[in-house]
Amino acid sequence: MVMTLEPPKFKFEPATLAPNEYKSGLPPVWCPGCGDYGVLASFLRAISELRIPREQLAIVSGIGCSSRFPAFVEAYGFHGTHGRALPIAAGIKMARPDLVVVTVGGDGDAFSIGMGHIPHAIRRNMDIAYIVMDNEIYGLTKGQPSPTSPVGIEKKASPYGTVERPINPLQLAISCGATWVARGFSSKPKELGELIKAAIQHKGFSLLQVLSPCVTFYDTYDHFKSIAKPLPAEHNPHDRLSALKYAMEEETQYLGLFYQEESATFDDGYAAMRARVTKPDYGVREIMEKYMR
Amino acid sequence: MVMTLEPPKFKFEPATLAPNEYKSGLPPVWCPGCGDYGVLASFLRAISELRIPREQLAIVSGIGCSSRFPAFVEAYGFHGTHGRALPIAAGIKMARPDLVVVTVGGDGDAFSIGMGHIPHAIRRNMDIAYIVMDNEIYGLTKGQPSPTSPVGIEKKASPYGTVERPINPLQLAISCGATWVARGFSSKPKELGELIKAAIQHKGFSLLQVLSPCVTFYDTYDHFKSIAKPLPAEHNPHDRLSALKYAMEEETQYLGLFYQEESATFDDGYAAMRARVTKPDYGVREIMEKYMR
Amino acid sequence: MSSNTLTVRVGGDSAAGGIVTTGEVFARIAAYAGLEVYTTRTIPAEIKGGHVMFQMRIAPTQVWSQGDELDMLVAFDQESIDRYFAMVRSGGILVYNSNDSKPSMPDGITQYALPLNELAKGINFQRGRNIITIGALVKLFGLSFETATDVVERQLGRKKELLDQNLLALKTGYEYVEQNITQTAPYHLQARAGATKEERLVLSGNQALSVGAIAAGCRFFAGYPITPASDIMEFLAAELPRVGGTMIQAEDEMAALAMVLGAAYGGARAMTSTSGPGLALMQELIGHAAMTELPVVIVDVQRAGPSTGMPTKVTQGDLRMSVFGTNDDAPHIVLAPVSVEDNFYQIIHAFNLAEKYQVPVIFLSDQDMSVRMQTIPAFDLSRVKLEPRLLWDPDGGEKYQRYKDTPNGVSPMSLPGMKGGQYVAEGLEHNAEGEPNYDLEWRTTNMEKRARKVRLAVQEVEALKLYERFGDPDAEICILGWGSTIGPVMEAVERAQAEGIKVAVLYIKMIYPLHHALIEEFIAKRKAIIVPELNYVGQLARMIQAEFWREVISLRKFGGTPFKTREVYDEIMRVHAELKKSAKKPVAKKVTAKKGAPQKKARR
Amino acid sequence: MSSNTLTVRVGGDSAAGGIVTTGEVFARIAAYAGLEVYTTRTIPAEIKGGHVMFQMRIAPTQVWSQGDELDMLVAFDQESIDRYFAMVRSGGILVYNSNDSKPSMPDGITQYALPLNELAKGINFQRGRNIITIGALVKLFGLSFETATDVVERQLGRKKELLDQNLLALKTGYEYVEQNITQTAPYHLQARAGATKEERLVLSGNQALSVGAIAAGCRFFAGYPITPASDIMEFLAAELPRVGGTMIQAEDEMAALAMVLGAAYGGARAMTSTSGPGLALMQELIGHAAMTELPVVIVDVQRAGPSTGMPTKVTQGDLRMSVFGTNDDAPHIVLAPVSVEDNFYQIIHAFNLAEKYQVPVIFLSDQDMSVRMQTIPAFDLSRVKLEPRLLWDPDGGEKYQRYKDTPNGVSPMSLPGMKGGQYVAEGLEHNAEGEPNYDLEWRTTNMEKRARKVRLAVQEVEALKLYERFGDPDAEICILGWGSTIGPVMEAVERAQAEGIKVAVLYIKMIYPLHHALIEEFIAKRKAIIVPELNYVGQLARMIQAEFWREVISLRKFGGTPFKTREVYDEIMRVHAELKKSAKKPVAKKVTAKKGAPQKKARR
Ligand SMILES: Cc1ncc(C[n+]2csc(CCOP(=O)(O)OP(=O)(O)O)c2C)c(N)n1
Ligand SMILES: Cc1ncc(C[n+]2csc(CCOP(=O)(O)OP(=O)(O)O)c2C)c(N)n1
Ligand code: SF4
Ligand code: SF4
Ligand SMILES: [Mg+2]
Ligand SMILES: [Mg+2]
Repeated sequence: MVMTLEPPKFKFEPATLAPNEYKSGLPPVWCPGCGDYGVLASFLRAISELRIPREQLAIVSGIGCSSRFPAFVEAYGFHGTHGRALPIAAGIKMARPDLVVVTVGGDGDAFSIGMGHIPHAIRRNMDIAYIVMDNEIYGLTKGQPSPTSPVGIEKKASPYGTVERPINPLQLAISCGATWVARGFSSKPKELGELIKAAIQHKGFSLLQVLSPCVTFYDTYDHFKSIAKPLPAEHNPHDRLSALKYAMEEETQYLGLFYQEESATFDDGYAAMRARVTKPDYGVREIMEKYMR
Repeated sequence: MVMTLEPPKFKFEPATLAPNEYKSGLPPVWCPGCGDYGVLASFLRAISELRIPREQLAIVSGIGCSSRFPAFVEAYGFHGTHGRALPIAAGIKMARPDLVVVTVGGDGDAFSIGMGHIPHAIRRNMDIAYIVMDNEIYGLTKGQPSPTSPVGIEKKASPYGTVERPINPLQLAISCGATWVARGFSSKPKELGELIKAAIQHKGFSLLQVLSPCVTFYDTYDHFKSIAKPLPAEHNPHDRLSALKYAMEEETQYLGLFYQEESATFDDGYAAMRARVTKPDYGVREIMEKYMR
Repeated sequence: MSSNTLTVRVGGDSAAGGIVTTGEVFARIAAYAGLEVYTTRTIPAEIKGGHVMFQMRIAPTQVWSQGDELDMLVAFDQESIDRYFAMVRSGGILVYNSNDSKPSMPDGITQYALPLNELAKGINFQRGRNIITIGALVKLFGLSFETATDVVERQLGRKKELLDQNLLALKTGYEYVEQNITQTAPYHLQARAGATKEERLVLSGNQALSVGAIAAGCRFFAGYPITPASDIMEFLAAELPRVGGTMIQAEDEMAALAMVLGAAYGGARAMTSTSGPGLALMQELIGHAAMTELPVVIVDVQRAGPSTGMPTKVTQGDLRMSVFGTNDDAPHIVLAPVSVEDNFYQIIHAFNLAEKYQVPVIFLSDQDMSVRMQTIPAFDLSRVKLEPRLLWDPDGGEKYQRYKDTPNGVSPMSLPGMKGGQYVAEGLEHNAEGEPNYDLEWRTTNMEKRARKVRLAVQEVEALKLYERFGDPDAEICILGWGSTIGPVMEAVERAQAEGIKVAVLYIKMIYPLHHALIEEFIAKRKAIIVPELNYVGQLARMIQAEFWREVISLRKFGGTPFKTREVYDEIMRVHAELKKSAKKPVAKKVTAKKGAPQKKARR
Repeated sequence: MSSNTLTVRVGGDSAAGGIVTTGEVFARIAAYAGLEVYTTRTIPAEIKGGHVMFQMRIAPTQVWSQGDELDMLVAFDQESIDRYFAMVRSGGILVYNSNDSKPSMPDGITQYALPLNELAKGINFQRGRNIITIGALVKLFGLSFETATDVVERQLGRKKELLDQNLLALKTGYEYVEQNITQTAPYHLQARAGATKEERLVLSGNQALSVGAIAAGCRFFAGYPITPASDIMEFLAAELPRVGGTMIQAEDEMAALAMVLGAAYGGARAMTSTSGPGLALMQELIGHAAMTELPVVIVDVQRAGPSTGMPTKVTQGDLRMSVFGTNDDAPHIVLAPVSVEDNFYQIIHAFNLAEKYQVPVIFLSDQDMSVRMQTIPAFDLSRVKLEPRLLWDPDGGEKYQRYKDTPNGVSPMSLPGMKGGQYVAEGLEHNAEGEPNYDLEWRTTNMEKRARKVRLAVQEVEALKLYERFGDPDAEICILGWGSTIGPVMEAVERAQAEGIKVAVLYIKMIYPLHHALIEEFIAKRKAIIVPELNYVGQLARMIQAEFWREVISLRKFGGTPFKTREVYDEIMRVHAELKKSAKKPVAKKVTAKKGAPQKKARR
């Protein structure tokens, strides 16, 4: 079978698969107890409930423990280079708006080497769900501080404690104009599953930060459990200043949907423009003729 | 003259030089009318008033029309690669905390290819003043949209108008935790000069966005003039939410100091740590001995 | 005038405006009149203002280089006279702005004063000096005023008011010459009979490449602006959505290539374009594309480095980075077109090879051919054949294995959307399923599979004729080259052959992998192999020496400008003379690393 | 036992814990007892859990490779027996966990059961199996229990409670052997007389490099974590502030190198370290450092690619990227150490050359030598000489010109703070003052100046003895290599010479520029040149063939593990046999691009 100029048009039927049937069969390589197991379980449940056909789903990651994620799901996957998950996902989405595109990865991949791509994914409002498994550490490279590590963290790469303050990913995303921003916790699988569902369903770019402890290099289970709290009921996720306020809070790590807004996606805008300018019977010949003397 | 292991210790005396005496003698290559002339003039005045010795000043830039800036000032300069001005400046500052380090460049250099470095410069609170000459366009490459271009801008690279929304650099900086954030306008040289002075004097990372029109590829003089207004007197630059509120405003581009806070710089923290761990009579021999069987 | 080609240079300060427009519009007028045109220009280091020049060569039949001497110099200011006067041939012409300069000419040069500032003032159109000049040139060249009017309308007709001013300026210049310069048209070039009826294009290499990309089925482009590649992005910004495609300006080069990888994974024929500094940033992802076996096309319009270097000047110095720039051995293909026209056909090959072999293809254009406007024959669209990507057959019954080993190394690919075709594009070493796996068997299988594909791609050199061969097949002297230097080489060889000195020429378009048999056979019996190229160390020369163990004469130029015909011609003559002296010994100098300095003759 | 070196491998699942600790602690015990140790290990692809092995070779005199066969296998589980049993030499020993596996051994292998799980349970210390094993090994090797106790205290003594448990475990293992294994110590290695009094270090290549950097005056380091380079960063994080320096973890590799450029500009001796993917990302800035003539050191601990590849496995495949990876011709220096010890001395040279010639120096270590723990002689600090940077003399009276041309191309540099020394470090082509300038004279001057510096740096090969030469100088067979393959080569050559087969060896440490005379002279009269290296295409082999036009035998291995002594030895023997057969003809195969597949023998 060979491809013609453009990828074939696919028709997708809602799937009826149990979460387990979305497992790839490759057992995760994570350490026993790693938070990422919880994220994976919630994710499998979410896509099962959303009835996403396995072949319609594309999961893109960078490099890191968490970025091994795509291999464990029976879906199309892309294990990219460190920090480039978002633009790879954007390329897939632009070429194939018919797909459900999810980007996954760690805090280092996202907020250190990949930081430059986040404000741009946000301002384009690409219809991509980005799940960042934030363990506040570099897991795969064995425990260096990440941009979300607390100030003063003592690791081999910072034996006397760090001087840099952590970034606040939610605040950053909200003030860059993200249209969907939330925080989950790998130890709250039910809530997390719902957030993942909502992130995928949101039309536009969604950033879901998941507290997902690294038991091996920075075990924050107890800490996260003690500071994680659902967002108060009175918080209105359409109120940006309220979202910012709760995001700023550092003593408490609020869980839930911080902010949401409906806004045209890149696809919406670009497709509309394309529809406007596409000409019938226009092709290479016509383009060439413009340069005919 | 050769260097010993470490750069010599310098003693700097306050200079008594007129703004003109800080000119390098190389005439700027900018188009007549370019906003960057105004920034340069204000800058020369500011450093003259601050009495910074020419040899104590290091000006670092990336690539772009605005990034040609260092060549026009009689100071130490570094014309880096596109987008890397901030980490180069950080390297200079860390190696030489005795210097006054200023980073300059354009909106493309800063917020497109250089975006990944901004939140990190901010969270380290390096004592660097960053002056971004924002013309909402790529000048040097002849007029492509930049991350601050308004949505719908029609340029050769976006003949049917862009779909992406602009980023808001001030909001981004404030929510990343920047300790000094302001906006100036090249056509308000007096105010701009004062802001530049304050940016340099601020201990920590300061971001100064300067509206600086590109007359050749995107002449926004009239537009900027019509929407630029000083921040209202009641704004308290120590009030972060107020700063965010005024930064969010897009119809009006407020000018002045949005936010300021005193906070330990990277140098403060690192130097204190270094002082704590430095041991007398400690050197290679002692390090090696740890590995002696 | 006896010569059948004319070289005209227009120089001035770009701040004063319009030098390039003058050149381009006049070139078009000549083209519309049925003549062949070849242009070059410098771009000032300054952002606006600064000296610029535009040169065009005009002839009844296609020209291949910028020419050596000037037949005519049109100087908007004294600086242009100072810079270029020495290049005007004896018997040539100087047209100067008599409101700016007062040249005192030596014998043998005809000069024409044009009081440009006054004429512009007279029609109350200060910025009209360039169009006035065009009017004057049209008359001096005996071209039709109607054609000129026509072109000005097409090129500058966007705003009615401005158009009227421009037409008036054109007339002013034309009439000034008519009334004040009594000599008849000094340069009257007669178009070939029927020439105006041929389908011919006036365009630049970047434009030819862009049209070719669309013809090649490119429907996704992500890029980041950089001189001299930006106008590919800009071209595609306008045209891709019109044919249903997508162009996006990314936040940097890494994002651009990452997007292209994603799009290729999704099934699109996808491309990015950049120049040296951008290609350097892309190396990590190029290796990733090689590892994941994704078909992507990466255009590098080479500009002089190192580092930021001289962005508006030409180099052929990215050859080695293109071949060797990734970490560890990541096989991929490197192609290079030789001319404006060739950009069209070669970029189609680039896409086809990328898709057929599922590899990244780096496409090495250069600043010279990218910006140069030229007349060329209309593209033969019947020659466009699209090589499709080998897709997995979901009905084959087998469990899908993305990286299944095959005799030619190419594995059928599934596309998202195909049921059962799920896999992970994997940058780690992997097994046939794409699962991370470092076992020695898989490692060996995959390293060989990836290398085999690229090795086999060599067969395309013959299948697609990825080379040009001309000159005398039996010559003792040969020239082996790549890229845009072919133009001056063609002319120099013609000149030499006219004097009875035989030269054989081979230009290769697949730079990596090299077609050994083709080159071996070509150089086998030569007494001298000249390898001309625009870089400091002689990158192709060294590669040829490395692979064939034949000493070559590395003719290098690294100042940022293309070869002149004369420079190549002189080298041929020098080699010829030496050959005659030492009748038997082959004439060559080995380019050794020790002696990294370029040979004297290349230091121009 | 007759052999005077012993090779012991410990295998198990890393999730079960402690395999690497077992190895490292035992290696240290041996070292403390005055023996020489050489270790290797694999790192699992899994993050935690997954099979790992640790191998050590122990001898009274320094050993140079990991060895071929195993004298002893310590298997924590059945998988380890399955994987490695075939490697145990006849007459060797298997120690196995009798609570996990029940091997049925062939003749000629002695086996010792250790009921590890039970023993651990017995002392109520589940995770103590590794220390129990160490205790058992100490007894089996006839090492002193006191030394063992001492080492355990030093290595694992952080927490009192845990230490007590560990000491109990040690005793448990020791006594189990004492009581249950009646044979006397099967391997008793006698340390050389006075050995324990010599100053010897136990450390890895990355550690040696880090100590060397500090000795070289490095006071600024910026890095980004990447396997297997991260521990250089971590080492310097601990030590640099203690000596008044600065280490910062940057946000990515581009930022890391950018910071290093800034620090070097400010006057610091500055370094970064990374591995393949990171070096790919740094290429643009490497070109910038070459253009601005900044002294920086860039360490690349090579790991198997392409792309993410096999991060925990070795390659020597970044040679070409290191030399050719920048856009256009950007001359710089590439160095490579050959051993753990050599990392110390060569990194000092790297800093000195960077400072002396004001160029970026790429330093190519590799995964194998970077993680391997080894006993080596204490560093001779009296050999450390620091080459200072040539600074501008502010009292010289001249206006400062940063890029002033000089006979050797090196221009005196000013540092911020020096009055009158202001200049711009300029990535555009420039004049002597550093002002952007594309004029042909400046272009020519500067291209040659930058190239000249690097060309002249070749002289350092002799001045600093940047090579190793050994074996028989008159041998017909020679080995020309680079990097960590020197270990197995030394041993293979010794073995061959012991059998009367002469081999000459040259290891070069300056990979670029190449010292032509040295190599030329070395290979001139040989009948066979073997170039062993750990990559797919034979990168050094091709470079040698390219420069010297001599066919070489490219002995390649690209599976991610170092050469075994036997693999090199076998090749020597094969070549020797062929030489004998075809008495006169030189034995060689040219590595051609056409035939990119590795030779069979390298496919291990
Ligand atoms: C270009 C490049 N630089 C560095 C690395 C090494 N590296 C791999 S994963 C990683 C960080 C992992 O941290 P994070 O993204 O937080 O993921 P986690 O392992 O914690 O889930 C790094 C630095 C790399 N693979 N590529
Ligand atoms: C790696 C790399 N990519 C692209 C470029 C081309 N380039 C030079 S300047 C520039 C953008 C300039 O825009 P901005 O930073 O806003 O500066 P301005 O010219 O508007 O002052 C670009 C894309 C480059 N020099 N290097
Ligand atoms: S190292 Fe940490 S993040 Fe990685 S798999 Fe283990 S627990 Fe998870
Ligand atoms: S192009 Fe625009 S930004 Fe650049 S110098 Fe001219 S006016 Fe200024
Ligand atoms: Mg993490
Ligand atoms: Mg700009």
